[in-house]
Amino acid sequence: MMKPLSRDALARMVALHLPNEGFVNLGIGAPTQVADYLPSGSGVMLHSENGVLNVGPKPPEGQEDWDLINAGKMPISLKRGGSYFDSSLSFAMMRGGHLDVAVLGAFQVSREGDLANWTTGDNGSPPGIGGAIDLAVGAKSIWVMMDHTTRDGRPRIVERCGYPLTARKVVTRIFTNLAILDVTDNGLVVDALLEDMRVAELQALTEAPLLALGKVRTIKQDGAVLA
Amino acid sequence: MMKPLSRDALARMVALHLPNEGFVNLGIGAPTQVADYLPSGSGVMLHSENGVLNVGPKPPEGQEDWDLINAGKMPISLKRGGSYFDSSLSFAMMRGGHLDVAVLGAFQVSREGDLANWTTGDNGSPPGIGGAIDLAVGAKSIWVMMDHTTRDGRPRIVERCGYPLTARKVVTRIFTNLAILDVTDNGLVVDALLEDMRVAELQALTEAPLLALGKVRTIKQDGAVLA
Amino acid sequence: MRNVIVRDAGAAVEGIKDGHTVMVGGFGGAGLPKGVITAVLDKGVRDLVVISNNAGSSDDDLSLWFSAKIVRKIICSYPRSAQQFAEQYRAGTVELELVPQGTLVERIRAGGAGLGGFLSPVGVGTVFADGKEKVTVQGHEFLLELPLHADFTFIKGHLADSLGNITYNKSARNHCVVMATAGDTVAVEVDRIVEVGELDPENIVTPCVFVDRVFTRNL
Amino acid sequence: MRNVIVRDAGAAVEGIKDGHTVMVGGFGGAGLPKGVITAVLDKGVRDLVVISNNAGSSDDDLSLWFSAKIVRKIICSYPRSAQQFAEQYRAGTVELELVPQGTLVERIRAGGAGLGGFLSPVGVGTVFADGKEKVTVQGHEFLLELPLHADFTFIKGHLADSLGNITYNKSARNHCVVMATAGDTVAVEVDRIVEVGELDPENIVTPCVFVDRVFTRNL
Repeated sequence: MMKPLSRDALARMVALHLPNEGFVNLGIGAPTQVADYLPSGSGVMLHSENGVLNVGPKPPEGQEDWDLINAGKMPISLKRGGSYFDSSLSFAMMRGGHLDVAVLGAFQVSREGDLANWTTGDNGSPPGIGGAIDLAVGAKSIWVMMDHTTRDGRPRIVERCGYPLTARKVVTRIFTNLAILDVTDNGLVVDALLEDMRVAELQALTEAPLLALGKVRTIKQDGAVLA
Repeated sequence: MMKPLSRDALARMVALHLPNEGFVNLGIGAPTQVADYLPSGSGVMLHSENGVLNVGPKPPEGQEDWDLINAGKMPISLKRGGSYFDSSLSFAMMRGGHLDVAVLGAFQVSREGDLANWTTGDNGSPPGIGGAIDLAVGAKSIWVMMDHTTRDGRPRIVERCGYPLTARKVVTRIFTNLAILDVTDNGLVVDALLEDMRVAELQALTEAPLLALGKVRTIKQDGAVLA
Repeated sequence: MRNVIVRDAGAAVEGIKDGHTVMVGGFGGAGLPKGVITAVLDKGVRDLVVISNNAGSSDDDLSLWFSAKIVRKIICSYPRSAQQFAEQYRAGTVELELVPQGTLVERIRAGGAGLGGFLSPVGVGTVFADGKEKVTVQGHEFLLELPLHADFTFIKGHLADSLGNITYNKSARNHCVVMATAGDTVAVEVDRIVEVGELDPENIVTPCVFVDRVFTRNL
Repeated sequence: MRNVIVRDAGAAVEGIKDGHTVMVGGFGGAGLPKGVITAVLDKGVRDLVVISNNAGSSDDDLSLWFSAKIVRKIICSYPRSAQQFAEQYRAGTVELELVPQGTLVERIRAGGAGLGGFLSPVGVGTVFADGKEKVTVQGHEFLLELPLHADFTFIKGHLADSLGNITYNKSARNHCVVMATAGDTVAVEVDRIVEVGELDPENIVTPCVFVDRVFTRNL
């Protein structure tokens, strides 16, 4: 069997699925990397919760402006046609359903699309919620991007989330290093699977039951997906 | 007895009482005229509900810009240091208590400071409320400016308003063509009275009881007030 | 690249249907997208619910919609000096929902910002409290006001680029800025269209994410 | 004419008292008024309630206030990478009210705009719903969120005039713009002070009515 997708390949796979000319928010952490793989000419406009629309790439070293950062507090640039605004307008965009897709990391996703991505409830460390919860409630489509299992091999796609919820029934699509799943009223449908992997193998790594209704597309090692 | 103050003299009297460097909204109708009598150097900044701060005088004929109007939809100008903003921020200023004084017209004011200034309930004509009610609730001080009685001599300063209310217990000061009254917890206190007029004469034109506790100041025909 | 520029006002109102809710920007004539007034008439739609500050007072504004009897209901704050509306109102052929101006704007903002409503101190103890839920918070009484949203929003901007970024002219911002956030389809009439990149990112008032169509008027 | 310029950060925080509620702008370092951090420390106040997006993560931000143990409670959305805060938090010497970021901003806006609260869909069905009133409107469940207000607001702007009109730099607007509306005393640290009239009235983000004090940092 092929190796699971690398972080880069997973980011590329997500990037290739974003709708042309869509307004997209990339969550902090791994989703931020999706920006590096947007096809030129896709026209995707990236939103940053701290008040930036049409986010551009990281500036060259030495040219960082620490008044121009993303939600992960890293320096960014602004593309032509971009704009700045305050947080109240930024969250109105998010909560008000004005963004097409939010790509979020997650600890767990349930069969019904419940999302747990803000805390594992570990004691001691102060928890942080930030803006992920506003996105999860407001964006038209919520995509999760994560490893299919935990480091020690336990499923992250579960019947019911064990970790504290971010939002109920919001995730519409799950991109993992093994597969792409659609969250439907009937359950989790396998849209694409790593080349050479079988649905039964994926099921063994997934707590929630999977459906393979139609043709399952093939994920190549570089994150490209073949029909 | 002296004649009641003219419209101009009443506007002047109000203008002379506005706090230096205060942020002030002048309601549509007669209050708008107060702007013409602000002492130079008063530093008063006028707010217009449709999104203008630091309103200047009417522009010369032929130089009107119909994108720059006041709440009465008449052309204005902008003073140096003025700004434009949208209605949501404008009403946040009003309702949020950021304006020092709103000067409003009224049909009736009650002893407790209830304000009736949006409709006489006449049948047939569609009613209009506009932004007066937001000001009445939000500005730090609500001043009413009106004739002391109706055209046919009935009191406008009453025990209880007969007309539909704009807001309860909000008016702090009443400027009329005969007197200045303060709305206090003890009742209506006569602060100033037209020269040669007696409190008893004013009371005869006023339904709510008047108090003349301290020294009553003297209103001159031109709207100046002497201690 | 995204390009939201459409040919004319007719294209800007394409898709409007009988019974739609329509927001129209403007305070008096400032911010009023006059080009769409006749374009909507030309579509032959009726039974519209209109959300706007005023109800028209001249021969190139909402008065035309009342004359043509295509409005079933108007939600507005100040329908004075509105002769055509007043005639329909007296005849009982149009419904009026009178809303204090600040509450009107805030309800539109709530609609655009995904809020379920808000608590306002405005209208407590008046006829504007009739039929509304009262909520007491920390000893103060408020009215629960509900969001407004529209099928179409028509507003007037000053400059636009082809992405749909908008600036406004002076006091013409008024209700347009929040209305731009609260329509399923948002069409903006502007004075001039500029190249992408010409608008200073600091000075764009309505970011393009809110805007679906932009047009200039054929004068 | 109104002139809100004060000498330095010390003058900008004058009047702050034990137990005060203080809003501090910024998302990370952008929009953070660094000059007031030490100025507040110098006043020797304690038991502050702080409202800010973060809880400090370097040696020139809110971390200093936690090190000095002058904060009783923080209301924020993302107190991660905040070592000094985390130590106090683990020791139980500081209280945390964790608020989703959009809800935090909206609560501040409500405080500045004179609203009694708002209904938010954010947090329904999660621990963020605990202890909050649930309100169902048209079949949807919302949480009633209450306004936030402060005794002092400290934010960072870019340019200011002596009247108190403010612009911001790029993404440094963040929470500063709403915080400017919600403090009894609003003090703004800016990069530069310009003449009245130099700021384009179309591009002023915070009109002077909200601003009480302006200062530039002695660098």
